[in-house]
Amino acid sequence: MQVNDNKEFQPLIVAFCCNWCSYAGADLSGTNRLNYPTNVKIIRVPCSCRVNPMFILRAFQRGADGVILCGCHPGDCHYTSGNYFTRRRMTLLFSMLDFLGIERDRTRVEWVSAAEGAKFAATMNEFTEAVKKLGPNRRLEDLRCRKQ
Amino acid sequence: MQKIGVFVCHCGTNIAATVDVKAVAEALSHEAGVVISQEYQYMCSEAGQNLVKDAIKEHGLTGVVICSCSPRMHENTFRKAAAAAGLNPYLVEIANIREQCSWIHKDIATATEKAIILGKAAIAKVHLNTPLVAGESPVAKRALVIGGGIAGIQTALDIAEAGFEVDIVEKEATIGGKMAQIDKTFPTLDCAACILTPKMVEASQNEKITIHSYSEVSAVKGFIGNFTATIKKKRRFVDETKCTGCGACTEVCPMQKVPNAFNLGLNNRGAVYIPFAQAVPKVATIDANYCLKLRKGDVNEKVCGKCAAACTVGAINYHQQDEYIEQKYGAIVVATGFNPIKLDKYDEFAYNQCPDVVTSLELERLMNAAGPNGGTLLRPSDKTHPHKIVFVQCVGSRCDDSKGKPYCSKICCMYTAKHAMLIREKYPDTEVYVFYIDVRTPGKNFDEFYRRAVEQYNVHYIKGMVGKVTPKADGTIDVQASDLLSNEQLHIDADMVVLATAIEPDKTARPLATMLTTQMDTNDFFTEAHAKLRPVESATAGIFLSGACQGPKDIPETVAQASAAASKAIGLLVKDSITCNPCVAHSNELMCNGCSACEKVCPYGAITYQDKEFRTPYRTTVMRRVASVNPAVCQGCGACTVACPSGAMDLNGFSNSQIMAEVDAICK
Amino acid sequence: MNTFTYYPGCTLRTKAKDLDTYARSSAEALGISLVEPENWQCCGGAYTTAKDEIATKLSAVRTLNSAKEAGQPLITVCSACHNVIKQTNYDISHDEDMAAKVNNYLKLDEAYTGETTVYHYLEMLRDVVGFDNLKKKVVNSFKGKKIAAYYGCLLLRPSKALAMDDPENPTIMEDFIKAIGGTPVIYAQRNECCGGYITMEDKAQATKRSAKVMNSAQEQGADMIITACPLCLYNLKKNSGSELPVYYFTELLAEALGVKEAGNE
Amino acid sequence: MNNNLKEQVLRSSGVNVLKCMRCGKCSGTCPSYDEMEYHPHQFVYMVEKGDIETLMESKSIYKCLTCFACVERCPRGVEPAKVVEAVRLATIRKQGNNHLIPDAIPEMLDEDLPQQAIVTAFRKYTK
Repeated sequence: MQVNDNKEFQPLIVAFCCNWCSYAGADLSGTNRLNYPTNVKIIRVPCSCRVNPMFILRAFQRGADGVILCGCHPGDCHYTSGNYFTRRRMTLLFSMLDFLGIERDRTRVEWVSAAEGAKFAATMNEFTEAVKKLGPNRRLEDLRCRKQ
Repeated sequence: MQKIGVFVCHCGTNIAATVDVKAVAEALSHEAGVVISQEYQYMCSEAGQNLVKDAIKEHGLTGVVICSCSPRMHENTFRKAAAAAGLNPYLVEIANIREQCSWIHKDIATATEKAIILGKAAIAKVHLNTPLVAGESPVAKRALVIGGGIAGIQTALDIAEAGFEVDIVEKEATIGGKMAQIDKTFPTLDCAACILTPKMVEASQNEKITIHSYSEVSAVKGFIGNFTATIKKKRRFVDETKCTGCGACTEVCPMQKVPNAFNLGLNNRGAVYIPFAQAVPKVATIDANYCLKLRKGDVNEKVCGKCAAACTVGAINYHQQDEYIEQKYGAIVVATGFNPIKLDKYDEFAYNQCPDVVTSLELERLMNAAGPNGGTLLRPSDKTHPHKIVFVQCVGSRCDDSKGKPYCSKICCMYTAKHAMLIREKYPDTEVYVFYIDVRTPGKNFDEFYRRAVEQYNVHYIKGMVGKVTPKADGTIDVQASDLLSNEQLHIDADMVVLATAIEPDKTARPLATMLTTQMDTNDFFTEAHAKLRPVESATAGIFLSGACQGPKDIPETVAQASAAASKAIGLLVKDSITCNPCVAHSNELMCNGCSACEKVCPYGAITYQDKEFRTPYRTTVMRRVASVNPAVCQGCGACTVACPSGAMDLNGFSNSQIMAEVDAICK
Repeated sequence: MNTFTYYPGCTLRTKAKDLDTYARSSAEALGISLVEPENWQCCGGAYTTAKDEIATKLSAVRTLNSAKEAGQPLITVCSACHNVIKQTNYDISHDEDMAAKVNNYLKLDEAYTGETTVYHYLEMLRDVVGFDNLKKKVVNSFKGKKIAAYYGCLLLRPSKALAMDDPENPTIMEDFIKAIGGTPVIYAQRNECCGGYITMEDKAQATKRSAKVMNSAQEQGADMIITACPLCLYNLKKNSGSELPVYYFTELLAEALGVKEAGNE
Repeated sequence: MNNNLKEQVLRSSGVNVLKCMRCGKCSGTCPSYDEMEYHPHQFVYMVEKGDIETLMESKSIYKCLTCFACVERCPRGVEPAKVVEAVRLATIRKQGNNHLIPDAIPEMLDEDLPQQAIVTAFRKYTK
């Protein structure tokens, strides 16, 4: 993350993708050469329901500017019901982040299937733009963790 | 001390063109624990794999990171290479710098920077990887086939042929399904009964096959190789083991006004019945809704009882109760089939008003030698020969409204051509009209068959749709339709109208899918694991799909799929055990407080609780309730790890600390 | 006592007085109170389906709104009025754009967005009185009479908006006929158009259509036809060339309840 | 092909003509078929092609009974009657194009003709 007067702000974005749908969707956007910014770094998880809200808080603490969580479409979860848990947990987490003063646009849950490479790229472009507009995350970042 | 090897792949120019692979290898070589960092043209090639193997042996590596294509592509390749060199395969991590880096970015500087970060994240993760050993779980050598139509019969025969026990569960009193009701088959015009009934007999005589007719699956538990199903044998008030199928009871039954379901209500049968002459098992069943004795409520009352008196072997048992059987299975094949839709919402075709407006399946019975008219085609209303017959295609198929189905029912074009042809053949004085939107005949000898109906049998095919059917006083039926090619509205004075009714999955399919945790589409057809490459497997391991429960199909396609499903099931049953995914959840007993939060979110029922003794200070012990995960059942989704309030539950291969390490590495 | 806002419509005040008076006397006998709003306007006779037609929908909205203000469900008898008002009510509650335009124009104290429940008189008999209860109050039964119900097009379609009964296999009028002791006659043309307003444009077409309906009913052995629509009654009687008697369903209802004379006073 | 007219008809009718699968059931069920020069399925297809003027000039637009049989029975939910109505409106909204003039009414009256017929005809044929 660089905040530089003569350089455009480049947010750091962590994307958690479930192995069965969204990670495959991300692979598909690569296979189809659909561009999205380098700001997005993907972490593979077996299911979106594996993502502990703690991971998202940790990312913000360590200086991430946005966190996006992608899973299979509701009803299509490889594990039948995992993404329903995700949906509920993230609703709670996001309302807590609201309370902490973290802008709602810094976090997002998106359903991307293995066939939706174009949607994955479009989502990442859009999300990066949205986070760019918000500027750097200062509220939750632990400055002691910042790399000098 | 960790010794980690890093290998960066060029993938020809796929990666190297946008990512400076040398710079990546160089940057990663400075990471903590990295003892060797190399780049190579094609890591997945034999030479590339040898590079990894040699490094493992030479440097005694404790972890390997490959920066290459997606792990969905070659993770297994590199795991095998590591295992060959003596390293636990789960100590290998892949950094995806092709699909998720070089292919989507254009600027070399930023792409290289990102590739380095992804590499660092993989290194951070591999630091925390632990050796994992895939467990094994035994396979029960028995298959369950749900549905006893031609699909279920074929699947069962194939599995039995391979030497495995098979149980067929059929909800009706006989196996045979829809094919038993059909008169002839297209495009060869074989008699359906002549080719089906030998198969039914074969199934009943095969000592590996057990047929549970008049039965339902009421519960299924377990997982691939290890299912437990509960089968409910509904009471038929006849002892199957005693009944000889002589039919004496059906003759004496005084209640002969029961709509004959096998003939789709086109004639009547007795309250005690055998569905048809070739039924398997050939055993009588009493319909409790109509039986004079059973309808009374108290079977001890002296009412009727004629069937029991007529039975020479004492098979009638008015006191019979439902019976439940529990059985273990290694594989389950779903073959629940289809039904024509109800036509209540299509009364512009006067189906409910006029007995001479029939569905195609009803026409099969009307034309069948074993049907209500003994094979002579007569109008249901006045038992006269029809001289003008109108067929209406796509009734309820291809609809974008709440009344019908959005899909093409696939079989109607062909069976309508068959009906038209058979009628013209047998009754040359009959005029036959077919109203169609498109004639769809993709299949071997299918279009030729349809052309024969037109050219040789002079069936009048009219492009257009019937809009209104009005029965008239003289017994004829006014069919009002459009002829799109001559652009006129036609009125045909027909004697009979046949509706090519859309087909839908059987109503029992949805509750069954819930029981089996398999997926269904919005039309209640079972979803295959992969539309092209895994067409007979469901996404749930160990559950296979056979016949029209997966989508509309004709008989040859159904049989082909039935055999394919059988071969998949056999492939599973021949194994003594199956390898389990080692990336499963596990609970730290010392941290677990037994709250049951994890158990409630587990979709597989893999978590159980046990009381365990723990040592406490001062040489005392305490009993605590702790969670334990069955690694053979757990599929590794991780839902429980987040639900666990005490942090006792963690997931192998994707542990809390591993993911957190990745987050930290990315955010540095 | 159940109280409804009662919308008679233009024709019930002029050429179709029978439909109106028998409806009122029967309602009284059934313990239903019908209150006619002041200053009601003609519904326009036909619903304009076009999305860009707002003015033609206003009179129906005024009627709906007067029922809303009275806090009562709205009841109609004439099929055309029912069709127009029910379709308007459906569209205003499903099409936000139309609702906004209508309300901008009307400037009501409170915007109207489809709050009123609209009953056809037959639906009132089915859902409020109940055909079983109606049966108990019948004094002159139509036993032995074979009666053909004529729905026409207006009562049933488009079913999405009208939602009175199954559009292809309706039973409400047949159940009514059974309740007053008659035997319903099912015939295929019962839900086909009689020609309607085309009598103004092309008499021959109206004749063709209504004759088809009458023949279909006659062929199934009907002694009489009942309808809820003045225009259907006109076409079937005047244009069809058939001698089969046609009555308003309310006339049979009033007779069954023994209040026919009261209505004629 | 007149794109403005096509757009107007599509907007005014609210119908998506592309849903049509060309089965012809609308024309099969239409009670006014024989009186029409262009039939319900042709209305849908010609609007899709943008051939609106031909329809506007045809007497067919006055023959539709608005009985909604085609709307109810269309397997694709296309609603042809609404297309006919939109085309008719496009015609009668033009000045001097009223199809029914009040002066012609007295001649048509007979003692039983219900008011409903007159108001409906006005709504259908006149702006």
